[in-house]
Amino acid sequence: MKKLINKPEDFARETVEGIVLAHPESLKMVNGSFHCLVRADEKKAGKVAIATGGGSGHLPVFLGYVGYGLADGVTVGNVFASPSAEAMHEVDKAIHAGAGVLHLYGRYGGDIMNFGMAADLAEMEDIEVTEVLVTDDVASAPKGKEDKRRGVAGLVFAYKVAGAAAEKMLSLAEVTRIAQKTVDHTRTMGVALTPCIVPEAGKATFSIQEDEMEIGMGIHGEPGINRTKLQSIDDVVTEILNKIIEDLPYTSGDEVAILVNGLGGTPKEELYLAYRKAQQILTEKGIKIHRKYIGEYATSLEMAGMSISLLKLDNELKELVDAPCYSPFFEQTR
Amino acid sequence: MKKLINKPEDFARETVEGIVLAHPESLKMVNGSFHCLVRADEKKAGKVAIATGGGSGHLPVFLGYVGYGLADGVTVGNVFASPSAEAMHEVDKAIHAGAGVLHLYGRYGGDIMNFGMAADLAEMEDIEVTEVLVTDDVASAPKGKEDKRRGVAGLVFAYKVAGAAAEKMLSLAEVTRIAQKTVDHTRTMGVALTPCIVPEAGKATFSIQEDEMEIGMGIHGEPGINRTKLQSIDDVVTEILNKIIEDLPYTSGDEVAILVNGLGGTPKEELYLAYRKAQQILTEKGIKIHRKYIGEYATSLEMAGMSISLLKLDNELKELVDAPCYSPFFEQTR
Amino acid sequence: MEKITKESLKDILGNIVKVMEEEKNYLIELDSAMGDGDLGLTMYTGFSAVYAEIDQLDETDMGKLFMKLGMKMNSVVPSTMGTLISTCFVKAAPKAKGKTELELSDIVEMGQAAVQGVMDRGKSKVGDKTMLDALAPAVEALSAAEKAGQSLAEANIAAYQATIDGVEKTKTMQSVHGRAAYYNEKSIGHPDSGAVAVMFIFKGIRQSFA
Amino acid sequence: MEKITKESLKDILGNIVKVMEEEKNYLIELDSAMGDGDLGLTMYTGFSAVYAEIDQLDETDMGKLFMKLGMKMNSVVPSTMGTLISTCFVKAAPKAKGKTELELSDIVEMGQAAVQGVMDRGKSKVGDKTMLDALAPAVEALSAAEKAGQSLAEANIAAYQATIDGVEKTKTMQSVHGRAAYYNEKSIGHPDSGAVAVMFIFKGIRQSFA
Ligand SMILES: Nc1ncnc2c1ncn2[C@@H]1O[C@H](COP(=O)(O)OP(=O)(O)O)[C@@H](O)[C@H]1O
Ligand SMILES: Nc1ncnc2c1ncn2[C@@H]1O[C@H](COP(=O)(O)OP(=O)(O)O)[C@@H](O)[C@H]1O
Ligand SMILES: [Mg+2]
Ligand SMILES: [Mg+2]
Ligand SMILES: [Mg+2]
Ligand SMILES: [Mg+2]
Repeated sequence: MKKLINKPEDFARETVEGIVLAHPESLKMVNGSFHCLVRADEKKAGKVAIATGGGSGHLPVFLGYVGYGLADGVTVGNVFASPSAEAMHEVDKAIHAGAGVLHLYGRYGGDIMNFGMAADLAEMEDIEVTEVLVTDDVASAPKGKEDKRRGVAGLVFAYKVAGAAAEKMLSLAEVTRIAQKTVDHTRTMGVALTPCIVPEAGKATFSIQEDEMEIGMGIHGEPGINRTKLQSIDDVVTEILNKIIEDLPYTSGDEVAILVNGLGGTPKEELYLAYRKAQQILTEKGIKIHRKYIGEYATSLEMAGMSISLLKLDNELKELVDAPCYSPFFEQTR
Repeated sequence: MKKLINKPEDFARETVEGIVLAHPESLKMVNGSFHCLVRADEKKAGKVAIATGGGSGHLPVFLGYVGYGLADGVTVGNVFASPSAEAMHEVDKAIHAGAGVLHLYGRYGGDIMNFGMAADLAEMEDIEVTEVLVTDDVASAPKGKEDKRRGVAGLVFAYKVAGAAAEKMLSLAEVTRIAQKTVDHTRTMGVALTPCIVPEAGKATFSIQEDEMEIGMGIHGEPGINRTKLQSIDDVVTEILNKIIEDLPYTSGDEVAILVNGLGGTPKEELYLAYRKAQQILTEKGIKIHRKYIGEYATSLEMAGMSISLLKLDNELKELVDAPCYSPFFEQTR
Repeated sequence: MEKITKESLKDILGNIVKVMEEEKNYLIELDSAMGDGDLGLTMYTGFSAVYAEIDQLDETDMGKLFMKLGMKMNSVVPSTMGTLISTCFVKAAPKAKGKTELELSDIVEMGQAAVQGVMDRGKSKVGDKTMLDALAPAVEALSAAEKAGQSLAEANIAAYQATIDGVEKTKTMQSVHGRAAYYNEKSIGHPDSGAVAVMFIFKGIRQSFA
Repeated sequence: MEKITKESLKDILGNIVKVMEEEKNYLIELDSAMGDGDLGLTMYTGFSAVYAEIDQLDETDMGKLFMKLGMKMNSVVPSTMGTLISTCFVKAAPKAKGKTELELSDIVEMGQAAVQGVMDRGKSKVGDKTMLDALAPAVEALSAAEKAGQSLAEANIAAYQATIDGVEKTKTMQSVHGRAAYYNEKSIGHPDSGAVAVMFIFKGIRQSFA
């Protein structure tokens, strides 16, 4: 296990400590617990609060999306493991500003259980909670079972749009509707070339040959839809982008935001090779790129690979996706 | 060679194509050559132009630092290989706005030769050219031979500061002085855990055991100063930061900018572990962190490892390092 | 013992910890095949924490005790199974409220509330190849034993046997929840690891009555 | 041949290309030990490009020809050696300006300008374990041959021999420039790969006079 870490069992905590030391003007812990982080600025009374959370090991997901025009609080678990309902509840209480809390997170078993329990706890304290699960990974369940899909990089669109909606002081019902609409308009598919190593496990999340790749592999190493010989990036992008496009479907005349996301170990150069081909394909199909994100937005430690996400925009979503936002990990100014 | 690419010989060109397709409002080619990129916005008459360049494979270095408050043009070589003097000359001509050109780049053999030749070519066209070589890598030559050192992540400070100085409409002599002062105040040291693979070479730049790391390894795999068993991040940071601090030296009462830089394959989590320890050490030594950069700022494809750079600030440098800047790869707003 | 007190609850938890310690590696192995391999650790860690916690609590009201132990379990091991076991404690708690001793009839009620809690929380049902396929038959066995006027010891022997049978049945099922569901048909043939964990819980309980 | 024309220059370049093709792998190996291993490819590619370019140029003025070929070399292979060889062409060019044929005396002057150009560009001198340690003695040999009234062919035989001796001497030196300098004392024992490349250039030239 080739990692620059201290004790594996301290990895998640020390990472968060480093982040809070680096960005005290943006993020603070609740009750000194590294599991519970919220925006460091004053909360705005009457603004819908957005809570997210999940396992560590996916930076900037999840805590990197806490900030202005994004989420308000995050619960941080150990690597690839859900945080507890109790910790989620602490975050909910800390960010609640009288207008309710939206639980916005990726659809994974442990997280669903815990956010569910946290919602029960919130109810006892008369905090209104709604929930939107991000389910963008086309590879994780067939069409018709969209609600059984996992949440991957499409989370970023959900944070961006819902966060902007909340910043506009829309109601909980409205922010929830818009978040769900964003999820409904988002599709992602990825490819993995190498596994990653969870520090405490000390071994690779899956094994794969030196000349193989897996289309649709999950960000924790969940099985994908197709393991093949390594292909050219043009072929990979063609395959995954077509799967994405057919699934929603995205059609000629649509405007989209695109996210070309690196999983951690893949150089930025390769992400731009992917963007190059994606733009060619979308242009050919008459789909217009309104906004693009290219970089590491949702990772799996040092896993090599990348994903492409599309968000179909209408006027409402366009305005929200274009709104400014700021966190130490994700700033949008233009 | 596990990479998401097309033909290895097309790698550098296609990467730049992807970047220019993605960011046409920021970057454009000169004469349609992917080797020559300049700011896409109108040039400001009388502003000193800053030209940089070097091999591909280090994104965001070099082309990612072309933008407002940064460099004005860049010449892009093949992976880890200098671009040609002729291409540099094309960039110089394109960015020259009547106030001369500063060649600002990392000290590597091929680049020195070519920027030298480009300076000769510029002289023939009555374009005044000065040169500042970034030489921040403490591991690459002993104290006393600072001018023989390689340029690594410290490039980023040089771009940031010199770019801000040029944007203030200072003279070529002033911008050059300030760039050199920035270099003189910057020290970097890194550690590598894994090699990277140059696409056209198809094999690792060096070999290293699964349980080893190399302190001071160069970004192209140049030998470092110490190959040891893998150590904890706290120990690694202690070792490299002390070497940096002693070299300048940085002393109690100093204010610094710090850059914790990932080499490509290292997860952001580990960079924050490094920052955590670095901040502890600096605080103990009475060195104040005025500004911090944590992320991938100068990489070597998929190489795992990281570096720490310090820039000692005085009032002049502080103002310039704090100035806003914008490129698609590097934005500073606060 | 015909009633469960705080003391005997502690004894039961201690036995569960022992079983989980013995079976840790087996559970890890099982969960690795179709999941992330944490189950052995989470069950051992979670029950150890709960076992340690019970001494820290002055509480004698069994309802409040169950509630607190459940929250403890979740905060220590918030994995799927950790949270579901925690849910069992939390949902069972109201049925024990105000009591310092629990009879078989209380336990049956608590078990039924736990099963319902898991079904609600997991949006799952018997036959989905989950821990429910061990838990639900075990609670039914307890209920049948109560109706038949059996002792607590006899009831727990029957419950443990029911989990063994339940685990066996999961081998023929296809996973539709959790990570194992990603494997679709490939999950058939393997027992569900959550069901196996439930079987070990009942093995621990049963040992307290041996 | 006692004079070098555009025709014979093309012939010489063709021979250099041939030698570089033969020695490509050897140069790669040499440069890999203390450098990045590109030298075999850059020398072969660079001279091939220059060889192809000469046919594209209407130019008959040898000075302008050398200038253009030098810029071509640099634009195709802007590595250290590519740029230094390019520098040789570019710096030698003014000495050939206005001429369509070059005599040994012209070639000596061009060689001296090239050596000076490399020293200026590389901030290096003889003894630093670089290509200069082959190039400078070769130019001296040409100069000595000229003074001794020898033929162009004899001069080039002497120059080639001087590069062989020069390469030999680099084995005892320590690198202070380029990537090899990172290896400090470890560079002693190996010949300098740039010097070896220069030797192959003179081998190619020499073959044109065989
Ligand atoms: N929706 C659900 N309802 C009931 N039980 C479930 C559900 N999802 C998963 N489980 C149970 O949880 C077990 C896995 O637990 P665990 O290893 O903690 O999951 P994870 O590590 O994925 O969080 C499964 O074997 C199954 O018995
Ligand atoms: N400053 C210098 N002056 C003269 N020759 C140099 C200098 N630096 C390097 N060289 C020559 O260049 C050779 C390496 O060339 P090359 O492989 O093209 O370098 P790189 O691949 O590092 O750009 C060395 O063997 C040496 O002969
Ligand atoms: Mg598991
Ligand atoms: Mg788990
Ligand atoms: Mg070389
Ligand atoms: Mg080279």
